[in-house]
Amino acid sequence: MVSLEHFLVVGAVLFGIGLWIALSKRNAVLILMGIEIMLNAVNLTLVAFSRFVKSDTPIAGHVFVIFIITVAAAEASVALAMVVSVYRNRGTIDVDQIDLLRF
Amino acid sequence: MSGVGPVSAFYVLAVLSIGSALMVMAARSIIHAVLFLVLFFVSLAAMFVLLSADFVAVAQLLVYAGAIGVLVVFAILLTPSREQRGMETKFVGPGLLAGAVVAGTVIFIAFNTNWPTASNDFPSTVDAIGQALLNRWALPFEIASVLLIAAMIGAIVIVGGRGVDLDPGAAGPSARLVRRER
Amino acid sequence: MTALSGFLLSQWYDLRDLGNPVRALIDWINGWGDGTTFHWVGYIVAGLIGAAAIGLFLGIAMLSLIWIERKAVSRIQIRYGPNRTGPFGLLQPVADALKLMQKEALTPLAGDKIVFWLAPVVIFIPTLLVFGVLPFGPKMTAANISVAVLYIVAIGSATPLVIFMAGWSSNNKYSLLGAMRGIAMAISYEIPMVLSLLGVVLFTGHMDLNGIVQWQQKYHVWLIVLQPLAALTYFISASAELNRTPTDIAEAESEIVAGYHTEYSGMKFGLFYAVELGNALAVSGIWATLFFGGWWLFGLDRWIPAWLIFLGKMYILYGALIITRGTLPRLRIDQLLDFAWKFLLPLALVNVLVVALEVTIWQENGISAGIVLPVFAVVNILLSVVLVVGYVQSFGFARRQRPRRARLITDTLAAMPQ
Amino acid sequence: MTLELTGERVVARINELLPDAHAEAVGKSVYVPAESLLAVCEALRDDADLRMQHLTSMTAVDYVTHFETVYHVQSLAKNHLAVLKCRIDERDDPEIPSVVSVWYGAQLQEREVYDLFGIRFAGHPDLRRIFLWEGFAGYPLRKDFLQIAAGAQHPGLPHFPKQEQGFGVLTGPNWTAPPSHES
Amino acid sequence: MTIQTEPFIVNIGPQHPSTHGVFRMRVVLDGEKIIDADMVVGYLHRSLEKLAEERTYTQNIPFTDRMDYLSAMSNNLGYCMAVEKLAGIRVPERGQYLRVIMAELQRIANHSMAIGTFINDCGAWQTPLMWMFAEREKILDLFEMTCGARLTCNYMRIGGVAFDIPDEFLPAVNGLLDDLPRKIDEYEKMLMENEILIARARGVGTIPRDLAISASLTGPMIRGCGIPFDIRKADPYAVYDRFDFAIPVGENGDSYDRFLVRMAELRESVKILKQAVPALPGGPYKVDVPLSIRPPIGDAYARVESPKGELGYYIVSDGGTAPYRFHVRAPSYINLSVLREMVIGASVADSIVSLGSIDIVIGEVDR
Repeated sequence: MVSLEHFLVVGAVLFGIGLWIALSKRNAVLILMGIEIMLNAVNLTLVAFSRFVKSDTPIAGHVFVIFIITVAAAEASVALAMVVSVYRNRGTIDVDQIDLLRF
Repeated sequence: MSGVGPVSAFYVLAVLSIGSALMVMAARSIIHAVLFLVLFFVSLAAMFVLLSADFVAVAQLLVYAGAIGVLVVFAILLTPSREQRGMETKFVGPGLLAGAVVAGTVIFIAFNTNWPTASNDFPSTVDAIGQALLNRWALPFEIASVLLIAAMIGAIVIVGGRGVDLDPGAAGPSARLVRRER
Repeated sequence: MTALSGFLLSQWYDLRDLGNPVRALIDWINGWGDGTTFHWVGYIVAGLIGAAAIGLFLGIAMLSLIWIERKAVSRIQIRYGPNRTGPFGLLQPVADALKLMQKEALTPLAGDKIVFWLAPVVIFIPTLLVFGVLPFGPKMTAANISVAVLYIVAIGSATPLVIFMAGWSSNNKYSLLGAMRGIAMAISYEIPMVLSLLGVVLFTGHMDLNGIVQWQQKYHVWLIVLQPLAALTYFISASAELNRTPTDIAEAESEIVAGYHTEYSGMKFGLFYAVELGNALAVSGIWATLFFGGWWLFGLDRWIPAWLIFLGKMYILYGALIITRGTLPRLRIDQLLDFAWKFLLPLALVNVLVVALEVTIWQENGISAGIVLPVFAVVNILLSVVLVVGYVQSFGFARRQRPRRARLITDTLAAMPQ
Repeated sequence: MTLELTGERVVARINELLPDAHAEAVGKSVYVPAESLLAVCEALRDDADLRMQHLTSMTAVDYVTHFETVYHVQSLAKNHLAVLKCRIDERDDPEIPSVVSVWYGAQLQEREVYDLFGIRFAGHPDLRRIFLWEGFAGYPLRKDFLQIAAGAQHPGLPHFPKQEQGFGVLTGPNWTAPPSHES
Repeated sequence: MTIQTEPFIVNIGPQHPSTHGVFRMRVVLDGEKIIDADMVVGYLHRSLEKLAEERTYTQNIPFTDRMDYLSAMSNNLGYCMAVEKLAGIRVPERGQYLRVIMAELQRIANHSMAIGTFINDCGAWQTPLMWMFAEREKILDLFEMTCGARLTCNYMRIGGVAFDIPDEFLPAVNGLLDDLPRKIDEYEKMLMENEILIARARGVGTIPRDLAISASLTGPMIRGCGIPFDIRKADPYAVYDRFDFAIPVGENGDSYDRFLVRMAELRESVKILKQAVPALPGGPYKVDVPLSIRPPIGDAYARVESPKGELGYYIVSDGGTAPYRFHVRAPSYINLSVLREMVIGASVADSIVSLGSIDIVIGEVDR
């Protein structure tokens, strides 16, 4: 029997992995991939809620996921555009070397 | 959710998605990382099908596996290849710890709250989503479309270095492309 | 006649629905033991039978397509085509397959071996998945999911990535160039394709293919009559996604040797070649279902089995793809992208706009279909003719570039430049 | 009919245009000294009367004692053809000014002559061997190259010259670059 | 700061489907655009000019077939005329007429091959090529009928032609000449108004007029730029001055104009053949010349309008049985001198189309 908790566990683990990747990678594109994984984990939990939790408009979960997908798409394109222009100006996308704001 | 099919499918997909997410972390070359990311997106789409959210599953497949996968590939090709070894920063340990802590708290909360569960299974979500999007959530729908336009134009402006435009001389499909030197 | 049809249409031998024997088999399996313990066996067997049916159909269809394609293209080129192997060259596909199997499949040394080996396998998956959704008969659809049309587009959007895998891992300049071209073109042709399908879905109100076919059956009309613009846009953008000749720049033989599958040899190349045929068959299948009434043929499907009608339409429309392949030269990459963004996209947008307008008129004041459909048909056809001709005139070739014949000079000395 | 100009008519015209270029006529061809070759060609091309705008063919002949480069020049407008020749007495390092600046078409033909005769052309934009590979020693069309007629009747040539080793059997892939480890 | 993407050097190399043989172009790419191109030839270099110095004048005739193997008749004609000019031999009427008929048939066969491969480079799946091969086969059958070989005919001799035409030659030629115009109309209907072909070829590989003259281009290359230079009109050899025909000329010297010129030349050759075949006189077809002829000391330059351009033979004789110097002015080789101007700045696809429009044959380029 698969219930809500199973999906929440999978979502949480995925979110953890996404966070781990985002924090530990040096290449900006890989950080972005980590963020995408985290967003997807959130999508999974939302759909699980809309499937298992009692509410008068269960479809809300789906609509919310649709909005997250559009935002994630927009965010990915802008983020990658920034990565490319950072590379164009700094010559590198190694996150450690892009530290202009650091004191 | 009961029955032998969905249960076995859930476990297979759970292992697949978590495994591919881990492989994105552990992949040697960044191209392998992207391919595992796409595998992750596809396994998540399958998970949505399991939760009988068919429109969301197909949308995820279309947007994530199709568009964002290729977008990341292009980003990798435009950025230098010598850094594609994907070296880690010094936050690998602390990163793992932070991830574990967050996951742990969520799992703790998941098991300790009694969710008012009710198995609402939709035969087909498409028209329900359609109705919802255009009635209750019409405003966020419009804002999302404006956001998409803004993101698209923003991306083009940021990256649009040597744009190409049409040589005014020749009309028609055979117009010569003149690379604009910015 | 009635005796014969009575015999034919009786429950057990109803040839029109191949599902009967399968249904009987699964019921028998589920009946094992005490009736419920072995349901999971039935579940798995049903899944396997569906998959095996599609796999087998696709395998045989590809073999037949290899022969049909080679014979048809050779007819266009006024030559015989394969006629050595077996009667009328019928064993040529088998010969091709055997030749490819026994050829050595090389792997480039510096390439990405795993990804190189994976690409031909993964490229086969989208083709099979699309066939799972196509309605071969009223009850003969492997998976009649409610978002079938969007599902087809989603599966189509996965192929550029596999092309990239093939191009990147063979570590060859030509294939990287071919892969980049393939991706750029596949993405820019995806949007007109989605919009043209949107037009159809908007009009029929169904997103699942069987629903669309039943809609056409209910209103006794083929959708191509009502949606000529959508049909045209879909055909062009789908054949662009497939890398067929007017747009086969991803593997342009004359420019970049063989594009993304330059380094592939042996059965790996065979898979790429077979997938191209499979995709083409899938596209003609979708085209037949959406615009030519799938398995329904104005009532004729009471006698002829529905899946036979659908197969017939699929192969006839595949002929259209063969004709474009046999006759048209290849466009350049920037002309292709111009064509997608400046011709197909506006056309598809206008089509969606017009269809939305028509549907609101029809639904709001509830006019009966008998009157409104012919009117819409005429309006749509006129609109599409005007739009296409108008575009060609304005964006087509300026008069001065219209080619004139070479100028003939008899007195050459006088016409020489000083 | 294309009028094949006689040597005297061309020389007469040259002397009018460039008095100090002492070209001399021999039958239908005009012998021009190497120093004034460029000036003569330029003059012939731009002269309104002869209008030699099209260099049809450019080649060289090895007369054992000396080389001769032959230029067939024609005028499309006037429909006549002239032959310019230039003697080079230098045998081991022949050098002659290149006419690429006058006629762009000479570019490939001069590279071919350099490749097969070894005559270097001063002022040629990109003088490299075109048919043979850089490591090939000797110039095939010279009369003293592998004189087959002297008795060696077998058609196939087992021996190809290699850079330093003079005659030697060239085997396998390393026949282009001279093996660095030996020298 | 501009990102320095390292140049992407691609070998459009010896083994390539559309380089008409072992021709290699080393190309430096910036994305799709070609920044620099360098032509590497010599893969088929047999040094015929050196071999010819060891053989008698008659033994050299088969060499000329192997140079431009798609138009062997014109090659033979050029060489034989050079030796006849050197030795002062007059060819009888019938020999002259047969030479003209064979040369024009060869031009039709060559142009159908050239147009077919050009459109093949534009990407059409061999359909036009196969259509035109149907005609080419008929012509090759005619050659096989007279001189036994389809491609390397070795048909002409010093002082005339090798064999007289068999009896079934004339009906076959007349049959061919009747249905050729209809076939050419069919090609034009198929190819002329094709939007994609115009889009691919118009404005591609354009050569300015003065560069064409200065780069000593000849044949369809120079006629495509609007200069009607054709040796059959400028310096009529054999009996060309007895026929009236026109020289097709293009406007702006791009690949499409060269294609138009070649199509029109098909028609002109048919017009010549229609006048030449009925006027074929009787009498000897060959003056008997000693096999090891010894022409007087001196040099001679004779030239012929081969389908690729002006094919010239410069022969120096030292009175011996073998030519002292045998130089061939190869039109394909010299037409390549504008390749860099056509290719640099164009995309990869355009460079293949402009290379196809030059119509080179590697046997002639490398000799």
